[in-house]
Amino acid sequence: MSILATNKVRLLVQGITGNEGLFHTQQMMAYNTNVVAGVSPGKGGDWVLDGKVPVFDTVKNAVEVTGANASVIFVPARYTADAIFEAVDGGMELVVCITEGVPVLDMMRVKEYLKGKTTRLIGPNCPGILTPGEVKIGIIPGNISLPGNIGVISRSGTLTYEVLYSLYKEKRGVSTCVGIGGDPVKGMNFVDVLELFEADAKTDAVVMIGEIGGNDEEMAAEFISRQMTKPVAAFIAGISAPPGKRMGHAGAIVEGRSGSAESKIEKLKSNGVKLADYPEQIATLI
Amino acid sequence: MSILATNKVRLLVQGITGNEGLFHTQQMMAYNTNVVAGVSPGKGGDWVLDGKVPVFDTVKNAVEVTGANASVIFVPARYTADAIFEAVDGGMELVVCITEGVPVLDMMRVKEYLKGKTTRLIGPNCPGILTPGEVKIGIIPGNISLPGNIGVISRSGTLTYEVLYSLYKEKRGVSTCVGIGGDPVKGMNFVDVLELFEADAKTDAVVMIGEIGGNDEEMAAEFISRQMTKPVAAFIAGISAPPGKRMGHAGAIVEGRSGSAESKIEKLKSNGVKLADYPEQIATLI
Amino acid sequence: MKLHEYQAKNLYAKYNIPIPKGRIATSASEARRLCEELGGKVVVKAQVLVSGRGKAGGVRLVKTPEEAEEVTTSILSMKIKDLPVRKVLVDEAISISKEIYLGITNDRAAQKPVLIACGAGGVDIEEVAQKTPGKIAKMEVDSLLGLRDYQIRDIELSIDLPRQFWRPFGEIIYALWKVYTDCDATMAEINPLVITADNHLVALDAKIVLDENALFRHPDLADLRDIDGEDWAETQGRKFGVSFVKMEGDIGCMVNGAGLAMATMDIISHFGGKPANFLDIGGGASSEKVASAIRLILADRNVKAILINVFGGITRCDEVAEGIVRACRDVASDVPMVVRLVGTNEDKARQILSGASLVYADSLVEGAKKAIDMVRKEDK
Amino acid sequence: MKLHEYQAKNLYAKYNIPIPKGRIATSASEARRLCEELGGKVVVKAQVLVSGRGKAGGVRLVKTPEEAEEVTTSILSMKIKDLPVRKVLVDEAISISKEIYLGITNDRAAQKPVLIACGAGGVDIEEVAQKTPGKIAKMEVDSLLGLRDYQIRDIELSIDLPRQFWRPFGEIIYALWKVYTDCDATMAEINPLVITADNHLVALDAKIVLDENALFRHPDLADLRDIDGEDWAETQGRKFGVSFVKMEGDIGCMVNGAGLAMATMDIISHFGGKPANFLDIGGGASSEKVASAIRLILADRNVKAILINVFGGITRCDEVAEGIVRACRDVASDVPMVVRLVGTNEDKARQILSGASLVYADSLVEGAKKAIDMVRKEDK
Repeated sequence: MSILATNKVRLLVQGITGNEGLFHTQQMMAYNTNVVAGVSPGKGGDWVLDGKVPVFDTVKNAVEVTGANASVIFVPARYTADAIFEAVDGGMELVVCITEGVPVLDMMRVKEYLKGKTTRLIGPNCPGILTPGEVKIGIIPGNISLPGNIGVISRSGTLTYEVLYSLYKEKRGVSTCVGIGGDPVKGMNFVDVLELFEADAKTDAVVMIGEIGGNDEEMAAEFISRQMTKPVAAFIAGISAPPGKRMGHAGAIVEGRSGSAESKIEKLKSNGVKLADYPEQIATLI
Repeated sequence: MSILATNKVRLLVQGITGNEGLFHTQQMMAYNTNVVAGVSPGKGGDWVLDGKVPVFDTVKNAVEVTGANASVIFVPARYTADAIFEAVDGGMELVVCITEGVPVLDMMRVKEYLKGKTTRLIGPNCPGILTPGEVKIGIIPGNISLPGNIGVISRSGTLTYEVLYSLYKEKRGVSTCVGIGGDPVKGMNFVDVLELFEADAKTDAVVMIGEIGGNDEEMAAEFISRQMTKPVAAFIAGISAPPGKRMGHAGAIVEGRSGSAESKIEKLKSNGVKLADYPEQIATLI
Repeated sequence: MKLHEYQAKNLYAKYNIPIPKGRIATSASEARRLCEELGGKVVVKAQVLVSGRGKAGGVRLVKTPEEAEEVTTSILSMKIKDLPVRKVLVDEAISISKEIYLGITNDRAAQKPVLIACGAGGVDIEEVAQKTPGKIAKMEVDSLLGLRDYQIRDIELSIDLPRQFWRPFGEIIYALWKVYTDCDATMAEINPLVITADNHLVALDAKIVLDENALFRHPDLADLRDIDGEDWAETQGRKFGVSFVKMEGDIGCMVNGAGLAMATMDIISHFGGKPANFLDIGGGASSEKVASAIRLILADRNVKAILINVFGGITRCDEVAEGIVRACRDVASDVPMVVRLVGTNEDKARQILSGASLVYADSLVEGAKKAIDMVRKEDK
Repeated sequence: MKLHEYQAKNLYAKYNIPIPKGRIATSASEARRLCEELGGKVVVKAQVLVSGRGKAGGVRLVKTPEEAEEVTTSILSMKIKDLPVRKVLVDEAISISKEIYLGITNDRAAQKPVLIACGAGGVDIEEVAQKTPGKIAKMEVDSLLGLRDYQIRDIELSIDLPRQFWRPFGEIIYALWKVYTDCDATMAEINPLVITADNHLVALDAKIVLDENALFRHPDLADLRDIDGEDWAETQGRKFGVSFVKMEGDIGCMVNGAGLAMATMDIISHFGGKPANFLDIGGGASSEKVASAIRLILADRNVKAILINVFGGITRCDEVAEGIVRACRDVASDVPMVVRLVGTNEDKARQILSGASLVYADSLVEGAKKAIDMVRKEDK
């Protein structure tokens, strides 16, 4: 079953009647993902995709009728926080938020609200989850990955595809790929997902794709050295990026020296993680 | 050790420099309660009660210096919610709030904030906790109770003393007495405390003192029938009270028929609780 | 603290909740003039702080200024549940196509604010709630997060509101939520919220109860208190800082603490007596407050005996005793008193009272029985 | 989005944070006049959207109107980190008895807003933070509950602020918190916040960064954007809806997705090349956007080759191909291009590009190597 979702999922699409929502619902269904409902305020009662998916005005209503237990969010950024709150109140076990451009203050409020609740949030600004051959929640292309035993976690979008594709070309299979998104304030982080991979019987090794900024990778390095028995290989993007535009002194004080590609690479290496120089190299490291 | 607190407690008094705060701190110390600090914004650095208790400006500061792990609150009603938030953020395991007249919206916010946190809140508008012969947190007179095996829970103030006194006159000892307060929105309720008494090796029977309004007693009755093995006796005040001034239709819709003394007495009786006709009778029922 | 309908409507109007055109009148001639201004067809509504005015004849539809004058004369001479009517609200009459119930209150069980709506509003709403609870939509709100748009949509769905009204209805719900939180209301209600014949939403009635404990945050709202419109004894009680509710019996009670005060009434009833009032002097009462409370009890001519029951914790028994002595000195009264004082400074109190002609009791049961006996003697 | 110091100060002033008397000047004569108005002793401060202006000589204390004119002439002719100075702020000079640092930003690790204060403010604050981190007080804030009074007291205690300043300092902290949340700032800073010689608190400098993602909520703040004060290419990029950062190399890059764009630059560097820019066209880019992006790359005269790397997911390769064709048609350029397109509609894209004189690559490694080869050939 790999991590986070199975083909038993009863998926709800929030923002299903938008262009992206509709297109990717089709793609997810083509991958045999069990999409049971859509939500689009004011359009409850409609059916989309040749009458295959019923649309509801609210998550609560959709859950009452269809028993949805997971949600993927495609609503515009200004409504995204509300959509996440609604999904949490609706009792979703898993929420995958694809939308990019969500205000950071909204996300900080979301994070406070999630405390003490059982909902797992992936994203926002992420490509979602793909368990090859079984289920796809989000927008990761389904045709560049084979089922297998490598877990993939990434903060990036298209860079994830690049890595999946390079594994695919080497005929290396993936248990689950989780795109956690690159926003500063988000749902699950590297450590949360590494924990799931460590516990997952179908996963034997993990590929981690990070980038500059924040200290998620540094935290992950510590977790790997402390808790992981499975091998981990990583690529960190941004070693040649221009020095970040720091936010005044405050940013420097809070982040200190962490956040640079060098800091992340060094920390990961010293905790036993193999580092790739470029994405395509990663298939050779595990 | 009975429930909620022992003589190992390291107690902090918020609002220690006010009249009530100072008087009752003295009383608690006279009962050998381990008061380690007081908080009074703007008075940090002072010492009160003949230099026995240091005063701090904030809970955080008091905790850093004295290792306080429980707090009792005597601050004016308009600052009470803030004082509770501060106590929770300060990592208190137990907060006993004596102050009466706290706005209900403040308390609803407090309740949301407490979710997922480990702090236990008693009150507001309550007399606090007394474990006879061991520790006193609050304002329950210490001289009307003997150590023993009866747990007492009450929504009322002076009525609690009346019941304690009648047990005292019959030489019946008390394990712990918890005054949970009568406010509509508060910390621990009957069920929470019953659960602790059920699990407490020092408690063999429980006395419960309720009153009209709300449905805490009804919930307690269900809990007692489902989960309690220890005998419970109760007194419910208000059978001759004028019909409550209901808050419009809304109150009636929300509360339905529950809330009256009859409803509570009937519900408790039918779930195996012995009911006293008047407070002094309760000692004869257990 | 309850507000009058017209006060609640003014408050709602500030939050852009649509209300009928209307004004307050304190005389029949004023009502007549308002009726003319409003075009002839109006509703005259008694402004009293109790419910049930409709059934008491305090709300009347009239069609002419003459009729308005006549009806107002009659309403202003009414008493509704003992309260005199001193003002009427004259509102334009509205053609109603549907009545909705909308309210927000504190749900004690959930420990949260709860929004309540029903597609069948009006005076029978409580019956609807009992007989067909499925028709009532309830929505708990997280008071840190506040009311969210999707919760409003869920309510609208639950009461089968036609979609054309979602937007204006949603705005009214949100405004009512703002009133509730901004003003520290414990209850804010619109019943009925009507859809008019020409498809507008209008709040036809309005009811707000404010949290007494939060009035310090709202001096402007505290000023709205209508002392003339309240029960006299309650107002007096509030003035002295005691909690007082008049009842029908003949044994006056003075107790410290609400729970003990109720228990004292209960025990009087249990042994066959009838309490004349609920009176809680609170914690740490001064002798002055005690004296005022006794005077308040004695103002009730039905009172034939007084039972004073004080369990001193914060409250000092000697203060109470001094209050009793003072009251006995000030008021010429031959109503007998039974006094039971336990706790802080109990001995001092006994000393202070040693000269007074009082009956002592050691326990609550004894006190109640003695007071009942006194009344029985009196009655013979 | 960064605001200028004077814009940030105006915003702070609306929240009652005390700022020095001062005004903006765009010419030396204006600065001279302002200096006269302000009483002679002023500070002339370059308004640029980069830090380090002090060390670059962009902040000068002057004592006479003549000196103000002279200094302003010099500052207005400066470039600070490539950005021209177009305005100066002329502020009254303040006698300082103590400098405090105060800031609020988003703490990624805590996923919360964090308030930072230090009793030793000023330009060396980052050094203080590194050498004596104990001097820096940090306080995480729950964004649902908001900043509470006791947190402010904790901060005041932590930086050993004398008690006489607690009240005004607390008001400033709370105001800064309001600015931060009301305006969706990602950073709001006062450094230094000074205690003046006569014991007042004044915000001597002000820095705000706004969340670009939240500007839709703040059209008034969005209008404050100073396009002239920004890097030209970045402004252009934003206009076309792409993310662009100029660098020092000679291989232009166009990629979809920030992570992949960085990885593309990294791989160029890894094999010995030098990227000329970071350019992310985002997801689902149109042919028009692609064409604009290529024109933007070609505007940099250092560029000797272009590497286009697109992994089509939401982005359709055929759209990208059409954009390339369009750009080649519009711009007369002999800069060679390496194209690597994988994913959605990859075959269609190849067809569209079949006529163009491009070099194809199947993998990112191959693409990078080919681009580097082209530059080397060029260099010979």
